[in-house]
Amino acid sequence: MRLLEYQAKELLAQRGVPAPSGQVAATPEAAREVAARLGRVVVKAQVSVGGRGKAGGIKLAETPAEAEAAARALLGSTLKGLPVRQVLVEQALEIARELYLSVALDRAQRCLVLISCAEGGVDIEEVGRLRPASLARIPLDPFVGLRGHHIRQAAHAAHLPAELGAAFAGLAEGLYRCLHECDATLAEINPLALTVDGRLVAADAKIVVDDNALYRQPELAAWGQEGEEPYQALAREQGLSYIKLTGEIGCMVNGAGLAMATMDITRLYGSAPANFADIGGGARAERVLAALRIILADPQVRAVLINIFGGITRCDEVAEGIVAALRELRPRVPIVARLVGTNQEEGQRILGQAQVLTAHSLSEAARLAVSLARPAGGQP
Amino acid sequence: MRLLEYQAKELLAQRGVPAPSGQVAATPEAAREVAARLGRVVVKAQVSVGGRGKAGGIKLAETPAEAEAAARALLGSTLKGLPVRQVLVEQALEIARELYLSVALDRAQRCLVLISCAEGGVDIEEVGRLRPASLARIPLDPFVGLRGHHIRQAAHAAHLPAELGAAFAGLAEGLYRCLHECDATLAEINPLALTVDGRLVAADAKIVVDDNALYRQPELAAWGQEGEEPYQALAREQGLSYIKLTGEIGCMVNGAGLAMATMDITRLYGSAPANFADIGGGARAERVLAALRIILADPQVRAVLINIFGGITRCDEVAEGIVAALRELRPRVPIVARLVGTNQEEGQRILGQAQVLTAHSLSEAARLAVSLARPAGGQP
Amino acid sequence: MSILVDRDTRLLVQGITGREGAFHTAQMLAYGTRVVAGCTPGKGGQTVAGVPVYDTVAQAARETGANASIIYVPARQALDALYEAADAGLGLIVCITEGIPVLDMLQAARYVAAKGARLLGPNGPGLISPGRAKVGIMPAHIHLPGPVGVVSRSGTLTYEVVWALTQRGLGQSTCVGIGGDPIVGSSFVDILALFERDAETRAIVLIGEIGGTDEEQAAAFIRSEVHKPVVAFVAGQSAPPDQRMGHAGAIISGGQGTAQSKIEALQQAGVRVAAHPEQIPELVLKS
Amino acid sequence: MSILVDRDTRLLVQGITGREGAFHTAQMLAYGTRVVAGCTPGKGGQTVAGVPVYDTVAQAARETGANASIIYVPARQALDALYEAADAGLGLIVCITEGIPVLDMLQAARYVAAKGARLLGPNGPGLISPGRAKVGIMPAHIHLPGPVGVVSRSGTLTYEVVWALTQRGLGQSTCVGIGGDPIVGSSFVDILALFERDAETRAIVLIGEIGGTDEEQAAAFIRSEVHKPVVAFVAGQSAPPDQRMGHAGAIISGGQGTAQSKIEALQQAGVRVAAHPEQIPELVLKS
Repeated sequence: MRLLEYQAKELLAQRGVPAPSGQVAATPEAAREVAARLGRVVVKAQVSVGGRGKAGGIKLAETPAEAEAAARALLGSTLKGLPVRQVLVEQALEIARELYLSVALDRAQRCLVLISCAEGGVDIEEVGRLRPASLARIPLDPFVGLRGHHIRQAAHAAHLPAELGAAFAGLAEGLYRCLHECDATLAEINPLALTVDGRLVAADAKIVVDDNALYRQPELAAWGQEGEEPYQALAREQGLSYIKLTGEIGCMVNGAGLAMATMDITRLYGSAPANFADIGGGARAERVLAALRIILADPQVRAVLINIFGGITRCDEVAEGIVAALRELRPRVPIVARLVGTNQEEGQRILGQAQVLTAHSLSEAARLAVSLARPAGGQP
Repeated sequence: MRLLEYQAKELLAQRGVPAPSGQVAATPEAAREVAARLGRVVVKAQVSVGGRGKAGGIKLAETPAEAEAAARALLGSTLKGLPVRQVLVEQALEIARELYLSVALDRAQRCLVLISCAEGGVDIEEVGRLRPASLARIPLDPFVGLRGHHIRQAAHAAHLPAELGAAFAGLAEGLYRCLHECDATLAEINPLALTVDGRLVAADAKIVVDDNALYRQPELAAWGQEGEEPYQALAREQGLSYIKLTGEIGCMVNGAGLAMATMDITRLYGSAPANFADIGGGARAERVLAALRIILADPQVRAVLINIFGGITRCDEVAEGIVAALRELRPRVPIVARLVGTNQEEGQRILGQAQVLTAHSLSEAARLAVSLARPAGGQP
Repeated sequence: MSILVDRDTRLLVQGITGREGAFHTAQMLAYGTRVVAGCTPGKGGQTVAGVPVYDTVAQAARETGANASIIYVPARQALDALYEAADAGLGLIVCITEGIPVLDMLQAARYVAAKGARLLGPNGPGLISPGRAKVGIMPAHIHLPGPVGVVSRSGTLTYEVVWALTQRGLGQSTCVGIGGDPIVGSSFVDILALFERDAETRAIVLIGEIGGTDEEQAAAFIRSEVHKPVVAFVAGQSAPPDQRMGHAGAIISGGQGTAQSKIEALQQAGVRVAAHPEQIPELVLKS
Repeated sequence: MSILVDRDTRLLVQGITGREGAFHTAQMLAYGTRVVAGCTPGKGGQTVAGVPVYDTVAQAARETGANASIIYVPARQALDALYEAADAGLGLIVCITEGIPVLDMLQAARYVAAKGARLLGPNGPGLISPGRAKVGIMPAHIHLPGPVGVVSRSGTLTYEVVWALTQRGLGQSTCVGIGGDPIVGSSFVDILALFERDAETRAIVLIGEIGGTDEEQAAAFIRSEVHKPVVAFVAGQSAPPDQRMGHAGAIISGGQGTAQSKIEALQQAGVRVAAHPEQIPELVLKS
């Protein structure tokens, strides 16, 4: 779960990492009031996605009136597909230099790494690919954690002026502590601004929280649910893993890997998945019904492809759920189901009676669903 | 540094380890008042040494008058060579069974171990030698620390009734936390009383604090200085390592190992050391003077043996200190010095002028000191 | 031969009295796995499907000679279960549990490795050496003894592939799930090395997915160290970036971990990459 | 040959700008040791006795090819210095610092070992291979190249013994101080194993003291693994129980760690135990 910029900055500030003076605003008027207090400001759309600047989501405002206008333009708009519900109004910084600092998970090395770079405000992955020598990736032992010498190495790589050593150390420690205390897998300050008056300030911040740890981070979990769409809330409550995509084949599968493979095969046959949906292991009829309710609510869906490999999951249970969904939701699009494994005969019998289209193999099912999604005789 | 029982119990109680109701008292009257509140009590001499019970340092008192009498007998007395300045007056427990539980440093395994035993109130080292299978020694990883499964293993070894599992776990966690937070190398509850009404209570407790960590344990360091003799305070202030022993040869040496070897050789020649004294590396004249002041203040000293192997320590500096001591302290006993290493000629010259006896080898010096300590022509 | 488990495996089940633990204990016993002990704190002295339950893994291992463990405990207790298994000196630890926080797993994986134990998972289906031992949650009947080693990051997708192999008469030496989390105990490379050394395994099927660089490392390893034919499939070609596809580890982030990158790396290492799972048996037969 | 250090040792000094660090750097250089770098945070760019100073050990090691470190930093900074040296991949770490808390050392010793580095100390004088390299604080002139390996828990007592050996013409291959703390990086056994393998070392002198069981473990190891003659001395026969004799590790506790127990164990392993330090050369000559 990626936090919004203002949330990340709030968590960092609580741990001694300075951010520019600022406040979040949900209306143009509120943005104006904040700007009246702060002077020259930047107005930043609060959406959890990168590249906001290039997409027009960050605006400089010299006066409160300009800030209000900027907020009015952003609020209610859509940025990279995401609705802008809040803006962060922040005092504009006088920046001398931009650096980069983060603590991130390194899956291959199985540890956290402290990453620092003398170039900030850039795509650090790109810097890593193009100029790997220009950034320091310092592995941190999971038991020993962040120590003074790691911070000194990071400062060296960032070409930090010696007199800022103590400020930088406090900031790195706050960043690391924030990652740990928030169960994050990434805590990033980019750019880390070195201002003309010699301060280090987090100009932008990004925190990605480990979904698996949300059970012990109730406050962050609540933040995550604030902007949730109704279908997302339903999926969460039912323990479904659902992600909306842009294609036309609604997919319902048990298991994440199989769900991806099922999505992929719709592309192989010339279409595209409308969603990722994993109903998990041992799903009962109720969860199947909820999944289909969410999938069918997407107006872009033109056919549904169900792929179940029964192990703990029982095919007859899934079939019952599908039949219940047909009865309750009366879908306007065709449904193709392929059920294999535990109780597959019983499942197929139930579906046959309900006149659901069935197939024996995944490719057969996918081909059928894709062909049904097309208007008769034409391309989609 | 070994804490007093009441100090150990106080630290443990702060971390949820229950001790009997009680209070420390410095006068018989105070002991009587505590007993009046608690009923049947035990009165326990507070000296940091084991085997107090057998030495008569623990007395049962049925009435406040008895408690006062017990305290009067103990306070001001000497137990195993240590003065009794305080007694702990505690409600007497009705004990069903006694167990043993500790967290201790295991030097050979380089880790802490959780030790538990179904026999309590015993010498656990002896149990370990005689019946090693009857106790559990559970190694704890320095980074992972104490976990639930360690505690369950300990409970199993102690034959703990299942219904006390949660209480035992809380107690073990408190004990472990106490060791860590107090920088102790031993935190022991012996006996751990299982009372007839089904509670677990620390009947006695022992905490040994790591002297090297006292710099970050200011409260514990202050406790340690409370009962200090003046010579101990002087040694501490001067950075000297001094321990009073019972023999007659005062020893002053640089380096702990060499100091022990010097002590040992006095025994080899038929006498015994009056003290251990290590003046450390690079000692200046002032520290030498302080060391001799402490050594010569001991009335049992009949000769002083100085053994210096100069490396960082300069023999001429030590010689200056000896000469200053002679001038200031006017010792009534002979001093034999053996100085080797850095600036040894200059040191020997200085001592020669001051008419201090010198020797070239350790054995020669020791033999001379021992012979001088004896009354002319007789045995000591 | 097979890798990691066989008829000599003496299995201990952590969390044996739970719903999942009890169910799969019965299933594993039915398959012929030697389940010798179970552990659930506070339930020592009970039995589950005839298997004795102990309060601690140490005691269970001491009294039954268990040499491997499978963990079914909930995510909140999984870290301690991993430490307990490692402390008891078990050589193989299979962690089925899904949902363990990453920061916990960083420590557990480090600790288990330092103790010299091999960890599979977490968040995997376990492993099976068909006809010999099943240490996991996969449906047994889809497997067939034979020469193909299978290693995968996912569960049901593996069943799909195994079932396709079995239907074409291609049996399996061992099928190993390494788990779908970002931090797992064993990597593709670890398991490939075992298959390469295993005389019975004559071909290897690798089932990857988006996220991380494990497939890319596998490709580099295959190029230099694996002489047996390898067929692969990588799921997630149609997955968008920065979205977690069910598995905690299945996420393209910072442009890293795309299916395309993995497929290219594998192909450059001489691996035949299937376009869809059902194509795998054909590629195995061709190789 | 010699053990641990020789003319190829490229030494880095942690805490080089401190009083002790600077003094001993000059001494070690004068002896011929190749001191290639120093490290003191915030003092990067300076030089001490011509040796370049760096802010971090990692940078120093990278730029100078240092392969060993000696630590002179105060006790409060020693834990971090140990971690830093281990993280930089140095193979030998010699910690002179006295007064490091035991709970810190438990973690540091574990970490350094896991990184595959060898740690000597803390709270020791370091080591010297006479005529080749001195990595420590011992007075150089008392040493003589030769066939006797010396290993000891103390400082000045070792000088006493070495001086006695040198005066009798018995030179030393390497003299190693393992340190006087309860938790040290290398044990007697570790160093005995190196001396046993070292062709140049023909006899071994072991200098023990009260506290712990390191001498007892050494005795067991000598009995089964050491074929060279060993002469020993154990200090502290007149020490009382439960009192720390200067060294944090020199304490008889719970009846364990007495000189008598150690002497008996060594004698039973065939070791000649000297009655006092000056007797050692005679026993070495006899053996």
